[in-house]
Parts: sequence; structure tokens; C-alpha cells
Amino acid sequence: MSSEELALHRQLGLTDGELAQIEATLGRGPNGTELAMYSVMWSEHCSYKSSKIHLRTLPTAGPAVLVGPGQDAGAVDVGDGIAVVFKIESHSHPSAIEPYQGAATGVGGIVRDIVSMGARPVALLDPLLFGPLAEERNRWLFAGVIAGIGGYGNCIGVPTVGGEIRFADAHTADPTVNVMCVGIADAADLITAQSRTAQAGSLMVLYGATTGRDGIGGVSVLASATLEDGAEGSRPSVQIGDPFAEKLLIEASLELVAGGSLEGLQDLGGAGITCAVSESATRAGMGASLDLDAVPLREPGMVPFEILTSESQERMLAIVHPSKLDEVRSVCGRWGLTTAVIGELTPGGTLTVRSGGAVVAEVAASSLADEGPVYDRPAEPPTRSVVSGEDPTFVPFEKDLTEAVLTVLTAPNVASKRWAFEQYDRVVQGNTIAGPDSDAAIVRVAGTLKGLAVSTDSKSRFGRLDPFLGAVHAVAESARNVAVTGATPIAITNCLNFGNPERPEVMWELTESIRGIRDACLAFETPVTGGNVSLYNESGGSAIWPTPVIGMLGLLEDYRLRVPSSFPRPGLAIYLVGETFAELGGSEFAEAVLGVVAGKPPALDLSRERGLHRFLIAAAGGAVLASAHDCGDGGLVIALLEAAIGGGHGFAVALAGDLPSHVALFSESASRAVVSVDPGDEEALVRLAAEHGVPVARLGETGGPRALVEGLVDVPVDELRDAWETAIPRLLGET
Amino acid sequence: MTTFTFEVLVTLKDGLSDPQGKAVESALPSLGWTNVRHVRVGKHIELEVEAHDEASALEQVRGMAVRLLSNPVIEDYQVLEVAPK
Amino acid sequence: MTTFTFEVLVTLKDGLSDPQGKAVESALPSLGWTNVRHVRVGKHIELEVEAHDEASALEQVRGMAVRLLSNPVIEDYQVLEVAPK
Amino acid sequence: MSGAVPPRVGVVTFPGSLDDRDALRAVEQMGGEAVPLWHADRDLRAVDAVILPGGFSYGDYLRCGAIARFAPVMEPVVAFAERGGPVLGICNGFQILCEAGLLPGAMIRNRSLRFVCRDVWLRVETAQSCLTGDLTPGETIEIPIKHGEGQWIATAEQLGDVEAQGLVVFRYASRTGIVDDVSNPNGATNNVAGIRNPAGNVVGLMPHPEHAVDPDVGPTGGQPLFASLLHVAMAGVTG
Ligand SMILES: Nc1ncnc2c1ncn2[C@@H]1O[C@H](COP(=O)(O)OP(=O)(O)O)[C@@H](O)[C@H]1O
Ligand SMILES: [Mg+2]
Repeated sequence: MSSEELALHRQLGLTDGELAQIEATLGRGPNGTELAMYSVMWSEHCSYKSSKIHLRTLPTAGPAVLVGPGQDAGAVDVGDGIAVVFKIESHSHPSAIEPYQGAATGVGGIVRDIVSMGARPVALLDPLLFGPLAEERNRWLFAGVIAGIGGYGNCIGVPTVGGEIRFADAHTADPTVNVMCVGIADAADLITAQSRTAQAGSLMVLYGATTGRDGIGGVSVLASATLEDGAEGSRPSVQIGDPFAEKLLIEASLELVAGGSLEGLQDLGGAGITCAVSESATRAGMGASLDLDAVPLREPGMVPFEILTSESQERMLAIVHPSKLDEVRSVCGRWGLTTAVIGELTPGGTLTVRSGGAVVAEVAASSLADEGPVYDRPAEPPTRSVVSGEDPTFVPFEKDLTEAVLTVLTAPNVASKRWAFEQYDRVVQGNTIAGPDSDAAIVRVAGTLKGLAVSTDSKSRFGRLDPFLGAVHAVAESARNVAVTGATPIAITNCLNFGNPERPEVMWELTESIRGIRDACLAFETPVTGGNVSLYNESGGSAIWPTPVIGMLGLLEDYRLRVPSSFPRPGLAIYLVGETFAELGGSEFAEAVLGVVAGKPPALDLSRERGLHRFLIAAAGGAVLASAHDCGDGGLVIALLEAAIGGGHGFAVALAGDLPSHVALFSESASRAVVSVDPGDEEALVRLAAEHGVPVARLGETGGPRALVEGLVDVPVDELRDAWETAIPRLLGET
Repeated sequence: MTTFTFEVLVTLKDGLSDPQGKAVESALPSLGWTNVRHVRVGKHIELEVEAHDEASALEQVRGMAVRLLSNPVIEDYQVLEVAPK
Repeated sequence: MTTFTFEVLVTLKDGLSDPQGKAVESALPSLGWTNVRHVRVGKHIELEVEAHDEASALEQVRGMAVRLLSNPVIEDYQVLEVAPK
Repeated sequence: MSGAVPPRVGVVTFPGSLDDRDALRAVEQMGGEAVPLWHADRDLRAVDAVILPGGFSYGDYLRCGAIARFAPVMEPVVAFAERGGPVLGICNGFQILCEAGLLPGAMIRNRSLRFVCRDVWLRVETAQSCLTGDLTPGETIEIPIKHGEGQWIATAEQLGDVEAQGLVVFRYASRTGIVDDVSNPNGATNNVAGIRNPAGNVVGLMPHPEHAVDPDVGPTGGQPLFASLLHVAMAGVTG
């Protein structure tokens, strides 16, 4: 090993220790092509080397779980032979460079993960965090990401039914762009490592788009070693999404799955062919022989490492028994897709790569896919006190409450996101029972009465102050959002968005967050079926807020019993379910009105929270509730206003208790919901609440044109709606 | 002040896939043209600038091309002056 | 057979409103350019044709422009040959 | 449609069609027999009406509908339309009909330059079309739109013809039928949301009536439109 090669592995992002591990595995030094393969497969992104040992602590088992973490996407059984496949993924880094294409290709990637399990994608949700819209670059990122998600999702015919948009300074340099996809499959058709029996001699068929030089990213340093200078510019790091090609890919893949033509199916995402081939072989317990000359290329002169690591979009790899090859070709041909047999599975575990007749790489497939480095990185709480400054809960507030209400209502985190979600097709496929304005989106399972309730939530402002509690709140809120519709939370996926794990403080945030997810998921019996980890979201030593994003899946056995989040008519009794405490730490009020992110986030008692969910589900099942809306950012008053604006009905309520007025209105105490019931159902509501040990308090009634909180707030609902809906367009300079 | 007319051509950088070009290329054979290759679709922007002189006008249009009309991460641009009619 | 390279410019007919052109025009002042008028956004299509001679190549490209690359109801086109490099 | 054999309504799937299944389902829900048609076939399978559905045929990369209009299936569709057969183009299907020259005008990017998905109100302008035979001019219906390039435009001359001949079938309007700029979601000339050919058997519209027949998932303004179409289809192709 010469010193130049040593330099090369470091340039490729591999440590000296990792190089030694590669050498030990191979029993020799790697050549450049092999080094490239290890570098992409052992990257943080593909190997989860910093998070793996911590992810193992998450609860993953449950009676409904069909597929847990470790495959392209998790799957749960929702009864009647129906499997729901779902996963969330981040595309933050590409979106920061080119927001439209970055977000668009993010949608494409997660959709292929769902398809590769044999499921039809039926819903997309996109949780997003940006820096404040006052800055031009943030507006550009925001508009570009939204347009990109819509541009791709709309064109492939998968409705975007939900998500989340939040703003924080810490996300200015590094916006967080996550996309969740939900799919439905016949449980019998699910493509899992166990379900298909690939064998030696089975063919690897690459189909879809051609392979170009895009997305080679960090590995492109190899180019200077292998190509003449100046070739660098020909390696774009940004990819252009082709949603039309993706749509064809979806249809062709699902036709192949339904026809039983496949032994395995794998999307091509991070690490391209290297990842797809090594994982396919490893899952089948085999090796593979791969012929790069057979890969259809988009550009001339591509060298082996480029073909192996290209992240060109809209490609899939099928494992096909030779007897089924014609069938595969004909289905793909019908959808206008090219197919190429690029190799076959072989006995033993070796992956042999040929180019121009010569062997260019020869490694153990599993050493790429499964045996990457695993780190237990040091984690230390920060020395600074995160709970800086005075807790806003105890700061006296003397100013005008109506003004404060309007400030919080029009704060970008709370304001209507209509400007964004109107750019998404939420109706295609014809199963969207509730879309983006609902606490949880509801998509019915075609041909049944089942409804899938899905919500994505992050609580990074809480997480900033206490990462453990922030994660617990994120899981609780996502479960609550599902439960207010009447659905039972059944499982989660999650995306862990953090800074540089080599900094002990970030590592501490990560481990605390995972601990929070674990505790909450255990308490709610919602196992983790998969997820994604996005690290190094930081610039100049300043990281994004710890942002675990939870994607919760819930089930309604009869979607006709779903509960809307807005007041549907006048004359209903309004109740607060749960209790309000003096908890303004990390609240929207503190940030929007007082201008501080400080204090202690609200406490969260997991068994109380669970009790609330159970109560909501029982009340919905008994058709007791006319509406139910969770109390989240902005507290009780915002929950009331949103329910009024959405339904177009005012209300008159009075707040009892001895909390200071602003605390009563804005406290973000957990485990609460605002519900409305027909007067005839009040008794049933109170009885059910008692049965579940959940406190309820009657606040008042719906009706009239005004939002009236006795002695505190009195504003016409139309005025509130206008302020709420125009807030984001105004920040974008559009009204 | 004089009015100058410019055309700005914005094209995808080489090496990036061009779904639009691909769509055109694969539609042509069914119309009888099997002899067409390397179709690339870009933008053509025409505009008029008021400026003291040509050099300043050109410089300004270049500025617009970089900042607004193209996305330098994925696109190249070319500025052409159109002879006054 | 020889390969000829052409550019086809497709522009909206005069008098039709051009939302993209308007968007560019209204974005420019906030970037400091208040001196730009009549922005029109069209398409620029580059392609290579194999043909026996230039005249036949040109005729074919005109055919593509009329039938596929432009919509004659609302658009005009122009075909330009690119000098071989 | 009680008793009688239901009319056969074909829905064409182009590469990139998205609302084809939804249109098929709407036909069934409204009592017709849904017949899937494939872009590469030259066979209309003896249908009594044809729907070109919404979506992004061929990605809509060049111009919406520009490539789909050359699909093999379009030959019999055009012949069917010329014989007086009812043909409905929804969204992308509308764009295809314009590109094919079966309907006047063209669609360009929305004036906001953004895709827009929302429920809108339409004022019915004429009952002289295969889609509005059961409705009364002046009536309003609620239907979702979802498109990025739905701004209908035409040259001054075409526009004059369209208005003089009463070819506008729907205009974007308020709930009470007022046609104004606030109700116009995309900048369409004269708030045009849908038009017909002079005979009335060919209709195109940007809104999606197939997403407005099931009250569980949206408004129901599409119901009378499908009912009208099925009545015309039932009467059989004249000629
Ligand atoms: N935060 C997480 N929680 C649970 N499982 C995770 C998490 N992050 C990643 N995983 C699991 O690790 C595996 C590899 O993830 P990934 O590399 O993103 O898959 P793919 O390449 O198919 O997109 C997946 O099965 C995924 O579900
Ligand atoms: Mg995968």
C-alpha cells in the first residue's frame, strides 16, 4: 500500500481503521473500484454506522408487524389479508443545493422503496423544516421544495395527503426535507427476503432509466485518480427527477409482482447498483456475478466505479428466474421500459464485477451490505445549559391578549399551510377521506371500509430544550393526531435528523431522542417498523435542532366513523379533554410573542396520554364525537380557533381554573384535545371519560360568527380565517 | 437611454438527464422520424433592457441570467444580442 | 448520411399572455432591475438529424416543429441550423 | 339506467395517465359499464362513449397532451368523435383534445405558475353538450381541480368564434354563479373551465368530475355530468 492510496481512502471518507477492516476482509489491499464500493456502502448514509447500535434498542415487534426494520420498508397487517407498507426518508442535503430537484428525487426514492416491497403507493406525507421566511434564500428553498414535491408526486399519481411545515433559525443553512410514503399490498404478494426463493442462476434484471454520472458525490474524488483533470465538471451532484419514468416503473413493477414473475425486487437508491446487487445477493444468502458492460449507459466513457456508484434515479433491480425473463421483458416493454440482464446470483458469497471481460472487483457481498463498521460514539450532554434564560411560564404577561392570540395564530408555525398543500394533488386515486387540513390524513383501503390514518410530527423546539422529552412528545403527538380521528395507532416509522455525530453533544441528542422514541412506542404499543437516519445536518459547527420525525400509522376499521377536526355545526357542546398545567416552556407563545425558545418543555405522562387515545377511540367508535382536535402548538386557544375556522362556526367558551389567562390560553400541556358533541351525547361523553380516567371539562358551545373566550378574546371567525390563511402568502410577498 | 433586445438560452448542463428531451426523442419515431438524436430541451427568454450603452446592457442581462433566469447548479446559459429590427 | 444540428425556438404568439414572462418581469425589480420590458419565455430545442443533405434535414425539422414541437394554435417557431463544431 | 343494458364507456390509459382508474370507477358508480382502453390499440371495443382521463401523459414534458395526441388509439377516437360519438376529455384529456384539434384553444401554465388543487364552483353555460344535457344553464356545481397548466387561452379570433357559437360549457364562478376574477383559479380567458365542439358531442374540461361522484371523498358536482354522459351514450351513436 503506497502512501498515495492511503490518501485516497481518506478522501473517499474512509478512516484508516475502516481501510484496515477492508484489507482484513479481502486479505489484500482493495483496488480503486473496490474502494469506491466500500466507501459508498460504508458511508453513514448507507451503513448507519453511528446510529446502528442505538437503533437496536427500539421496540420492533408486535402482533401486526409483518416486516420490521432491515428491509426497504416496514409492513404491518391491517386484517383481511391486507398489508400496509410505509417508510420515511430524508432528502435534506440535495434539497439544500437544488430545492426543486432535491425534494422531487426524494419523493421518487421513497416511492421506489415502497414499490420494491410489492406495494402500490397510496399516500405521501412531507414533514419539512426551514429557516425563517424573512430571508430570501429560505423563501427560495421553501418554494422550491414544495414545488418539487408537488411536481413529482402529482405526476406519478400518488396523493400527497399530509405532512408538516415548521420554521426555525437552526434550519436556515440546513433545511430538513423528509418524505413518507404509504403503500398497500396483498399480504401474500409482499416481497420480503423470506418470501421469495432466489437461487443460484437467477438473473439480475435492471430496468427503467439509463445510468449516468449523476449523484456520484463523494466518490468523484476517484475521478481525479482515474481520469484526466477537468473531468470533474462532468459529474453533476444534483439529479433531475423524471416522474414520468417513475410512473412507468411503478406500473410495470406492480404488474410483475402481481404476475408472480419475480424472486426479488430492489430499488436503486443510495450507492446505486453496488447497494442493490450486494443487498439482493446477501438477502438470498448468495454471491453474484455482475457484468458492467450490460448496464445501459446514458453517457459515453463511464468507468466501472462510476457505473457501480451512480445514483441515477428511476431504476429498479429484479431478481428473475431464467424461465420468467421473457415475461419480465414483455411487461417492461409494454410500459416502454428498457431491461438489461446485468448478471446472476451465484453460489458462495462473492460478488464478482466484470468490465470489458476483466474482473474489476471481487469482494464478499455481505461485507458490503451487512458487515460495515459499527461505532459507539461518545455522547455527552452539552455543557451550556439548554434551558437558558427564565422559563417563560413564570414571566408575567400584561399585554393585550387578543393581539397575542393573533400573533400566535399567524406565526408561520401555526398559520395555514394552504399555500403549500394546494400545490399537491390530494385527490388522485379517489381514496382521500381527509387531507392536509386534518390532524391525521385518512386514506381508505379501496374496496373495504378500512381507513388508514397517518400523521407525521416533529417537536424540535421541545427537542432543542430536552431531546428526550422532544422525542416523547413527537411520538405522543403523532399518536394523538391519529387517535382524534378515531383511529388506533398501530406502528411508526421515523426519520432521525441530526447534526454531526462525531460531536458528543449531537450524539447525546441522538441517543436521548432514540430513548424517547423507545419509551413512547413501548407505552403506546406502536412498534418501529423502519426509518431513516440523516446526520451531518450542520454548517459551521452549528447543527439543526434535534429533529426526530415520527410517521404514525393508525387504523380505522370503518372510515365512516371518522371524526373531523373542525366544528361541523352550531349548537354543539365543547369540551376540553385532559388537563391544562402552567407549561409555557418551549411553547409557540414563548417564541412568537416573547421571542424566546427557553424553559422546560411540558411534562408528558405516557399512561395519561395512552388513556386519552383509548378514550378518543372509544368515543369515536360509539359515534359520540362531532369533532375532535388535538391541542398542539399554540395550546388550547389555537385548537379552538382552528376548529372554528375549519368548520366556519364560531364558539363561546369560558375558562375555569386559576391559571393566569395567558397561560390558560397558550400552555402546551400534553395529552389534551378539544372535542364537540351533540347535547344529547354529553352524558355518554362524560361517562366514557370517567371509564377511561380522563378528565373532561365543559367549556361552552359552538355557534355564531365570533370566537369568544369569555373576558379574554372576542374576534369574528372570518377575520381570524383571513389572518390565518394569508400569513404565509404575506411572508412570501404575495398579498 | 437606448433599448436593447437580448435572447437568453438556458440549457441543462451536459451529463444531466433531460426528461423533456427524452420524451421528444422517443415520440419522434412514431411520427416517422427515426433519424433524430440528442434532443435537449431548454428555455428561450427574450427581453428588452433600457441602458446607456450596449456593454452595460449586456452585463446586466448576464447578471439576470445568473441570478434569476437560470439555476447555475444545473443549467448553463448563453446571452445573445438581437439586432434592432 | 450526415448529421446536422438544429435549434428550434418555440415562442408564444404575440398578443397571448405569457405567465412565465410576466413572472420574470415582476421578479426583476426586486433584484434591482427596473429597466426590463417585454419578457417572453419560450422553448429552445436542440437536436441532431441524420439526412442525405442539408435541405432535406431542414425540411424534416420544420415538419417536426409544426407537428410536434410547437402548437400552431398559440405558438410560432423558428428553425436555425447550428454550424458543425 | 334501470333494467336496460348499461352503456359502455371506454377510458383510455396513456403512459402517464393517472385518473384513469378513477374515471372507470366513476362510470361504474354512476351505472355505466367501464371499459379500459389502451393507448397502443386501435380498437375502441365497441364503446358508446370515450373518456380521455387526467394525468400527465408522457410526463407532459413538451406540452400537455402534445405527444398523446399521436397515440394509435387517437385515430379511432377522432373517427368516433366525427361520427358524433360522445367524447369527454378531463384535464390532461382536455389538453389532448385541444392538441388534436377537436376543441379550440390551448392550455398554458396557470397564471400563478403553481399547480393548484382545490374544490371550485362551475357555472353551467349550456345544456347543448353530452356532459350537460341533464343540467340547466346558470346552475352551479362543485368539482375539484388539480393542474399546473390549466389556463385556457385562444387567439382573439378563436375566442370570438367560441363565444359567438356558445361553445363554452363551464366557467369558473362563485357558489352563486358570479363569474369573476376571484373565482378564476388559473387565469383562464373569460373564466373558461370547459368547452365543446359545435355539435356538442366532444367536451373538454379542466376540473375532475370523476373525483366528484362519491360524497365520502369530495363534492358531488360530477354526478349530474356523468348521468348526462350516460344518457347520451345510452341513446347510442347517431349517424
Ligand atoms: N431511524 C430508524 N429507525 C428504525 N429503523 C431504521 C431507522 N433508520 C434506518 N432504519 C432501517 O435501516 C434499514 C436501511 O435503511 P436505508 O438504507 O434507508 O434503506 P434503503 O436504502 O432501502 O432506503 C431500513 O430497513 C430502515 O428501515
Ligand atoms: Mg431500499
